[in-house]
Amino acid sequence: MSAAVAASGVETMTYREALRLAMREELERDPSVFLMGEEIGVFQGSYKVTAGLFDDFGPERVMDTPISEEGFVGAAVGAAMSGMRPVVEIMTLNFILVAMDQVVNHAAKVRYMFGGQVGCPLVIRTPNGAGNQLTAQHSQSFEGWFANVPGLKVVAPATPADARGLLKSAIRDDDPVLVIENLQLYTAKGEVDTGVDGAVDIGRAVVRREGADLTLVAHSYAVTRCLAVAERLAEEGISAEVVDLRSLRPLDMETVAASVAKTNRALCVEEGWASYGVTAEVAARITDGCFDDLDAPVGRVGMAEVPMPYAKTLEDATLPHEEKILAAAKEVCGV
Amino acid sequence: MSAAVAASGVETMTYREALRLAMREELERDPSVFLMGEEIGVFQGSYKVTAGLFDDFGPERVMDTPISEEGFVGAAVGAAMSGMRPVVEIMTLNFILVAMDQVVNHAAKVRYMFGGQVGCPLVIRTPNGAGNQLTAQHSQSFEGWFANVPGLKVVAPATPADARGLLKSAIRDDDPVLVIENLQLYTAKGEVDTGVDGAVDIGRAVVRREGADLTLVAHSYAVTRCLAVAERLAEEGISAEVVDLRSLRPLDMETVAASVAKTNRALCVEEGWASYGVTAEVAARITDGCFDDLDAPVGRVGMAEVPMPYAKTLEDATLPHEEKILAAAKEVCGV
Amino acid sequence: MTLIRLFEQESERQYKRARIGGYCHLAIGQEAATVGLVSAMTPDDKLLTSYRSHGFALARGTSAESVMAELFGREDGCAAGRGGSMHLLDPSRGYLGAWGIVAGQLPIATGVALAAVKRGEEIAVVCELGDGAVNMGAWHEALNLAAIWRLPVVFAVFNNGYGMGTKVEQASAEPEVHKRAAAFRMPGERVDGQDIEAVYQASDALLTRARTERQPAVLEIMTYRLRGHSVADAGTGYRTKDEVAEWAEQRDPLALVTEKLIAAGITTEQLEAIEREAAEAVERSVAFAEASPLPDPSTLTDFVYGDERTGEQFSRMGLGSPAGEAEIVSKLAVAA
Amino acid sequence: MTLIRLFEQESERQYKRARIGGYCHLAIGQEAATVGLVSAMTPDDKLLTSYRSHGFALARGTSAESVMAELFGREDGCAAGRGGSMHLLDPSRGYLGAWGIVAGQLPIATGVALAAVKRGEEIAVVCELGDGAVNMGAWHEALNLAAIWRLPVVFAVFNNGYGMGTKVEQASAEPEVHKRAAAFRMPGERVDGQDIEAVYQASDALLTRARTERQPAVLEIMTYRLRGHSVADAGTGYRTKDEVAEWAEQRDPLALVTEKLIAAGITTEQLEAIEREAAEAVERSVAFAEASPLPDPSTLTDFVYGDERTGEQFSRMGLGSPAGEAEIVSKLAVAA
Ligand SMILES: Cc1ncc(C[n+]2csc(CCOP(=O)(O)OP(=O)(O)O)c2C)c(N)n1
Ligand SMILES: Cc1ncc(C[n+]2csc(CCOP(=O)(O)OP(=O)(O)O)c2C)c(N)n1
Ligand SMILES: [Mg+2]
Ligand SMILES: [Mg+2]
Repeated sequence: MSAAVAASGVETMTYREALRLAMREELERDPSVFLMGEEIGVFQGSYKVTAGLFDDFGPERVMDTPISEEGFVGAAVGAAMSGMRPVVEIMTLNFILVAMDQVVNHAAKVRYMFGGQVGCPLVIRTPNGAGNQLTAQHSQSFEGWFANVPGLKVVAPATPADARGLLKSAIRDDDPVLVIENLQLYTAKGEVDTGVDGAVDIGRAVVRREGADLTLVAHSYAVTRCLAVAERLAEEGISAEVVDLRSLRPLDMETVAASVAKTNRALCVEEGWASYGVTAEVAARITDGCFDDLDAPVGRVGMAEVPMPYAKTLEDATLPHEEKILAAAKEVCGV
Repeated sequence: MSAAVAASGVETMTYREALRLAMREELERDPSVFLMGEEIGVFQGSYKVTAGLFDDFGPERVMDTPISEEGFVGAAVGAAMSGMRPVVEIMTLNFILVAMDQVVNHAAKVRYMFGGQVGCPLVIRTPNGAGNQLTAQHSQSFEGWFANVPGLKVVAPATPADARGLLKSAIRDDDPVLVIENLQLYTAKGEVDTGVDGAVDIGRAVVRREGADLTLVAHSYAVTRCLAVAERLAEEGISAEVVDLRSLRPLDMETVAASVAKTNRALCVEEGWASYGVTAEVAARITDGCFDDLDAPVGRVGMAEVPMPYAKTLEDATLPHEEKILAAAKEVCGV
Repeated sequence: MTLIRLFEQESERQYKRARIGGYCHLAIGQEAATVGLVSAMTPDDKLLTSYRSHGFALARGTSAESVMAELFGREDGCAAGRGGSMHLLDPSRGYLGAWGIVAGQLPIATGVALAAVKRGEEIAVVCELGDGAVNMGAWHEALNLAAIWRLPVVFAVFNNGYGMGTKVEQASAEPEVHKRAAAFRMPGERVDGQDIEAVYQASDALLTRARTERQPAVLEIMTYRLRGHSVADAGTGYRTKDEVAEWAEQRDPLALVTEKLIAAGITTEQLEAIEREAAEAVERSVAFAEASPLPDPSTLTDFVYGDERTGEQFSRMGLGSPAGEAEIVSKLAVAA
Repeated sequence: MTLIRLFEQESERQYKRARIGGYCHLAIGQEAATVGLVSAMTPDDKLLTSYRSHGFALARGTSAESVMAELFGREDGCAAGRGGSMHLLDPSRGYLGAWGIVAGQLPIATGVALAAVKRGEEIAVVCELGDGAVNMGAWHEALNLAAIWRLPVVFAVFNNGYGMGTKVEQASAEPEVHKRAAAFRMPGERVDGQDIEAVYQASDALLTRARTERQPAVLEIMTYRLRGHSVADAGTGYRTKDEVAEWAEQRDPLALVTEKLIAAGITTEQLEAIEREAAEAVERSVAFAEASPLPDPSTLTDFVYGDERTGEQFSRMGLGSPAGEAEIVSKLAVAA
């Protein structure tokens, strides 16, 4: 780190490092914060997101758990009800299925069902996504299910700065927040201003790239795909705006609608299956909120609707690759 | 049962009785069919759907299980992989959350991930819905989550005839099928032709009422609400067509689109939370498939986006009551 | 115990009068188990239970008024009318709630104990569950966590012989449920739940070890529900009349404790006074509940979220939202 | 055992050459446990395992060719290239699959046994799992069901000391895992997994009881993985070099069995022949896998559904479907 960089505070770091920084900063700031999860301590994290934290904060603040997602997510709910701020890592989103009852029937209900007398300031962070031949049981993105549940908030950062900023906000939030990370993004690099607190408000989408002809709406790794597609569209004379949702519940429709009002066309992209996925909600709302602005139906792209196959040829055909997005974008633009 | 009725074969029965009839007929037809679930035997079913079957078919065909949804849904997957046809009752949809991993990570994946060598002809039947002051942990309708999963099929009958017919088709299907029943519908009456086999094809929506000005699209109990609303709209001079989806995955968009092409307006209704719910997908597809036909944005109505409260006043305010649907229908019609 | 018995009987009546709705699970027959266990708790100890909860709230000292008002779904209910019979609570008395998903409260209780340990509080957490709940995976995961982390939780299994219509022996491969504690190298004991003194003593011993040694444990309390599973169940399809009659006549905890008290010298006047007081409390509770307002629909979105920034967070969501929901979303913005 | 060892070593090499992708969990060090257990199975017995699966397929007689082709993601793989390393299977040999969710295969194995019982088949089901899996709720629910329904399942816990980087003692409140069987009144035994004869004998006894008496059981097989958790893990961050060296030098199952065979009179020539044959089989498997075609993208939607009516069922879904998906949906229609 050069002196100049240190002075301005802006550093280039990976998404993974940014998450780690957020946890480090929050562990230091608030003694009620602690981390829980499988292999996050001695093993330094299955995807090394928590690397170094166990050594620095010790086993009380960085708790290794047995393989018992239902048990320790529930334990985190109880700790959160008691005023602690647990940050739980689920190794990948796929494994949250065994803890679904604790998330949906318990964490999301605590405050309401008990008449507002107890809260549940719980964070669950977990990566979704596919692309490393991890196959059917390890390549899913069903974050939209949680966005369907009142009582939960769901954020999905697409950049290192947002990874740090949204995780910080999630930890400070008094309600249960799911932070959806992404396996492909862990190594993505970006600028993070370590000189400032950097918390990013939950519920605010952001325009990542300005454009005039078409709005690409996405979250998480799909934003990266859309930015690349926007470059290629530019080569073909189509100016695409890219909106990064950042938060799925709440969903910032104002930013999306403002963009579509300008471009009159929209394509929604996600890593998961599109049917009954996140893009369904976004597309439905765009069409409602921007009915008179739209020059064409809102397009949608997601992962092919199959359980993820292993063979590289098939996995490639399943992922929402740039080619597919590009083709869909052109279709929406009528070219 | 009068002689005349017996001859024609058409009987009036409840939705509950129709489900029971389907199970009885399938148990008789195919020795590989058996039922599993909590309290479905000696207790005659928590909602009495299986009443009498234990007495007639015995404990091998009608198996009472401990409270272990994850365990017995998984056992059903194993039995189905071995060529049996288990029909599992989950007491209410809310409790499937503890068995989610077996449904989504296992049942839905078996055939694909093993290269087509083993199938999983499993049926899970379970009621969704609310309205009896059962509160936050017992009043949910998240069937759309399953409709998001390739490998699963999801049906949701709205009438006794469909309850029998779709359950029969589900039991005979070689793939895992979720049959979403509904607590309010159990006592609903309708005609069932017991003189014919009565299986209803999966993947076919049906027009329940013809109309010219507006299409109401719904599934399960929301269809009943929509039919009542259509009556009231008629009084006000609005002719509403009601489409009963019957199946969520696959989704019969052709029938929906044909209706909207005629009426040029659509309102989608569901019992669950609308944001990221079933209506999101249906509305998004209508707007895409019928873009040039639509005279107004597609409307959506669901349960208010709160965990279900206990107090009758609040529960009433939460349910997608006719008043709300009526108001939304008028809005879509611009009156 | 008398208060609980009379309160439950009144609940049954009010349910039939449709003043109480939803599911309503009575604990008639289980009063000694409930009171014996709760009496062993200190004021700082925490309690989590299943949906069969009325007795726990009363035993912990929550007023009959606020419990009855909750059953009536009123604003002055202990859960502000949002929870109903299955979701009572009283944080001021450490009652962290009654829960409706079988065994769902177990991991949560473990976490409550974890938080206490992290803060160095010397308390015990009591987690009640039914005999049916011991076959859920959550039981296994929660007990294992409690054991490896040495968390001060006493898992109190109310073995009333049945989970709905299913006998313990049918559902649990180890019907002597307390023996399952051994799978976690945890002490497990069984006690006669109709004997309030025995329950108190066993509870006291285990709770003390929990507080002082952080030793989790299982206490299996043998009891019986004299009514059906819930008010909707007659409770006759799966057990014999004789069986119920035998428990009612020979093992009614209220009769048993009365006998003991008489033997110990309590007078008929004193007994009558207790009964009268309890009856009056129950009567007052109904009057209170009736007088308490029904929650106003305008408060529907209160408590969905608690963070003060929620309003701002949701303020941009309204656009294009499902019909009827735009309104809700904007109210969410205001409520939080 | 030699075949498995050489196959695993080759897999490691091929993974580093990027011919194999995804997660790849090697069982080097666990060969005696694998072979001893599988040898006790009859042809009709069924087998379900975790993702650490290569050895099981080979031990069950599945050809090295079709296993290597699966790891390469080829059309001739035992799961047609759709499953990869974690999802091998061979229904013709009763291998009902390797599964990737920890403990997910346990309830399923129970159901396989249930189906056999319903059909009156006298078979046993072997369900392998790791020591880490015994803390999942699915363990508890599956064992309880197997016990109350008397299902012929032997739960074979491969206790290799670690679940990823977590020691058994850290994760399981009862580190002598077989003792957990008692919570279900089920027999539980522990055996030295580096001693192939001991494993065979213990397995044979329990599998026989399963077949003849429908007696489920837990067999804890003490073993060690000499490599990391998966090829991506060096396996050094959480255990000492000395520990690994000690197992490698003194408890390598291959060395131990070789010693025994030599003592029993096997000649060096015979041993070399075994080794040569295995090496050739592995070599052939790589050649076979390389020659096998990659699945064609046009087959992407094969096997999502199997019912022949699926095509008709999905034929009306295409309209208004997400971009790119209309195509998939119409192919689904054709594929089924
Ligand atoms: C996961 C789940 N499955 C099923 C139910 C429905 N259910 C409610 S109470 C109950 C029986 C519980 O029996 P037990 O644990 O013995 O408690 P008791 O009612 O006897 O007090 C069942 C099956 C539920 N609430 N949660
Ligand atoms: C429910 C679930 N949680 C976490 C994981 C990630 N994971 C894969 S293997 C593993 C360790 C399992 O250890 P063990 O059961 O001892 O088996 P071993 O790898 O030692 O053979 C973990 C945590 C998973 N696959 N499923
Ligand atoms: Mg009970
Ligand atoms: Mg292990």
